[in-house]
Amino acid sequence: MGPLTILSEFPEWINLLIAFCIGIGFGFALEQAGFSSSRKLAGMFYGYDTTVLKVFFTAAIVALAGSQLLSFFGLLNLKLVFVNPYYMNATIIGGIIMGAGFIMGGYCPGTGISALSIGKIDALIFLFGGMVGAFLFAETYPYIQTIAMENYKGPMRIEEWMGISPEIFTLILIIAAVALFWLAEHAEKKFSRTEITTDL
Amino acid sequence: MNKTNYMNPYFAGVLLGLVLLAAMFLSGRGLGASGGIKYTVVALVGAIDKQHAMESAYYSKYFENGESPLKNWLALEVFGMILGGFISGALSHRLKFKIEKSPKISNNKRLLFAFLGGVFFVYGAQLARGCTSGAALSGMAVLSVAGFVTMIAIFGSAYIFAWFFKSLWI
Amino acid sequence: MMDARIKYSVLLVGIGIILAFLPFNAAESFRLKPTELLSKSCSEDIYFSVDQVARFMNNEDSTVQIIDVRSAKQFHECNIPGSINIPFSDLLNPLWQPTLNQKEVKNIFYGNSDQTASYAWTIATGLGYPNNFIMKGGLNEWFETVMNSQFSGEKITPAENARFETRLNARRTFTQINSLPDSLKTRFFNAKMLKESMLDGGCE
Amino acid sequence: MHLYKNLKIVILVIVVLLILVIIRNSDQNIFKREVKTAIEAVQTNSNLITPDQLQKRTNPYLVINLGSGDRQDSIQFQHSVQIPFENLLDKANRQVLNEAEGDLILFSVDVATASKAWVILNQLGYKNVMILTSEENPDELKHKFQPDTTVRLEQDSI
Repeated sequence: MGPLTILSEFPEWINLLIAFCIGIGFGFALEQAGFSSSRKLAGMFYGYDTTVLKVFFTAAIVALAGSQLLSFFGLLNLKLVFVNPYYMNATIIGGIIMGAGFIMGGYCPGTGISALSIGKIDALIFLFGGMVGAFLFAETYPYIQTIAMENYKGPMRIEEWMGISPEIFTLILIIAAVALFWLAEHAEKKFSRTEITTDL
Repeated sequence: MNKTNYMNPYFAGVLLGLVLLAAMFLSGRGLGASGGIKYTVVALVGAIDKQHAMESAYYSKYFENGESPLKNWLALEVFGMILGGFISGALSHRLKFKIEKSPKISNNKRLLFAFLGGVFFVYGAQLARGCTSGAALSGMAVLSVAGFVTMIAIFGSAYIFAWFFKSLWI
Repeated sequence: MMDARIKYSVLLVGIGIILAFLPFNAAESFRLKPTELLSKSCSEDIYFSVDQVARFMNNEDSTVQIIDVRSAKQFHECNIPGSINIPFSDLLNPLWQPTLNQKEVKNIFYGNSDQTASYAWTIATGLGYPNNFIMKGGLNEWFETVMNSQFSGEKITPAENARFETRLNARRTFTQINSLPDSLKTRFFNAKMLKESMLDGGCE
Repeated sequence: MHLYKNLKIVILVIVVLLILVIIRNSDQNIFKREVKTAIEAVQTNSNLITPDQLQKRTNPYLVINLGSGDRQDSIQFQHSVQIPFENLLDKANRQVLNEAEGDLILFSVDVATASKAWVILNQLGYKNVMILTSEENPDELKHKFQPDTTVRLEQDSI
């Protein structure tokens, strides 16, 4: 019955060991997907490579559906799984800033780490910039604290917000994702840039 | 160079989803990456100027329990990521030092924008309390509204900014 | 490439349809098996006497939290000082889950009699929350034993003496706190704020 | 051709999952009802019934005496059966509950036992379970708190 480390009295180091192993899997999956290449990632926004969309949605749906099935079989208590708190203003503003950073740097933090691990120098600089960003945030925190805390909605879940059952919402999400996959593969043909994609 | 192809994206997605599911099942939480960067910074600031770290409204909470900020789930996960990426790169013969960029721009330009991108991305991630992995991906997997809003905001804004930075990539 | 897309699409949609038609919602149901819950319910160890609760209150014992499951109106009239008001109808409110679902302190439920407290106990235990208890007899018993009891008899043993002293102290605190004007009372109760979630996660 | 071979595996996975779901659903020893149904059902005390009301009842019912054998209760009812609380979910007793006609009326000397049994049975999906109680509203405060109007709390103790 999960989550294991919350329900059992494991010592802290086991939890950290699990974190390390999860990290290995995470890094491996990202690299294998091709997320270690900034030009592949940027392809998402110019249409010539839509790997990001495919991997991202498949992964979210597998984890979502998997956790609901584990809960149904009594193996996982979903009430004990962390749900991200929703600070409306901070989430939207932060997301917009992140989008700008994404297209400038070509990475997000996770893919940047994955690219660093195979020796990409631009990823190293990106992560260095990331550290500067985190430092700047900490130093400017007193000035933006109000924005960061505004419109707090708690760990709100989508089914409470929309008033439908989580399983039905999952099905809707899956259908939307399947439609997006179809669209993405058409876009790849339409905006094809063979001079870039053969290079990757 | 004998380079192996990338994995089928859907299969890679299933793999990534299973890793995320394992994190939820084992530790009751999602994945994260920007948090690891933050803890590195917190640890660095703590090592350089402990006084400043203890007084700051932001840093002090990470030093409350007296342990190193790097002895943390997210920090350990990020160390694992580097190893995992390295293993994958080695298996697929992709290990190589290089600057990846469009041939039309100079190395310096690429590195400058990589730096700026990093600054923006992690600053935004701190504000939104998570990045593409911590907030968008893990958030969607637990159906949190924050996850969906983050995902839409990141990708929506990236599509708009993509028009301005077209020359960087194409 | 297209083959792969169709294959994974069929897989995901198939799983999605099964999910959408799952016969019951396990996440909103009891976690314990019926037989487990029944055997816990039969145990006498789930009860604290009013004297024990009076002692917890006097010592401001931080290993327990006393939970009043009556309505907010009744709670305002009088309550055990230091208790938290979680009306029974509000028991499933997500904001209370960090308070109720934790391993650190014992939850002691009380109502006017044993009835609502027993409902609340069974629901909290069934949901898999650890460390739930009931104050046996509820506030009615509290009034009879702690508030109104008089020592009658010739000699008092040391044990009885200690018990009566506990009751006397509890009675005094109970009367004092509940006699406060409403504004002060509210301030006192609001000191017990909602707790932050105990779960870690995200990039925080 | 290749596609159909792949689809076979996918369909196999889905069928296995479906079978597992059906097996899980047929398990009698799990709770399947949403908890909020229990909370809603007791809001108005409509799950309580007094002996008077019971006597006037015309539709069928079965009184379940939750007391254990050695503690014989003085009250006797028509249509009653004794099931000690700890044996409530034994196979034979589940059979009795399943086959009972009409309402199930729970009775115990202490109100706590019947209340706990009520929640368990409600969550197992039994409809029309009621608690027999001699009082209209057993969960009532029978004492009135007498405030001490002379109380002045010192400022520093708040």
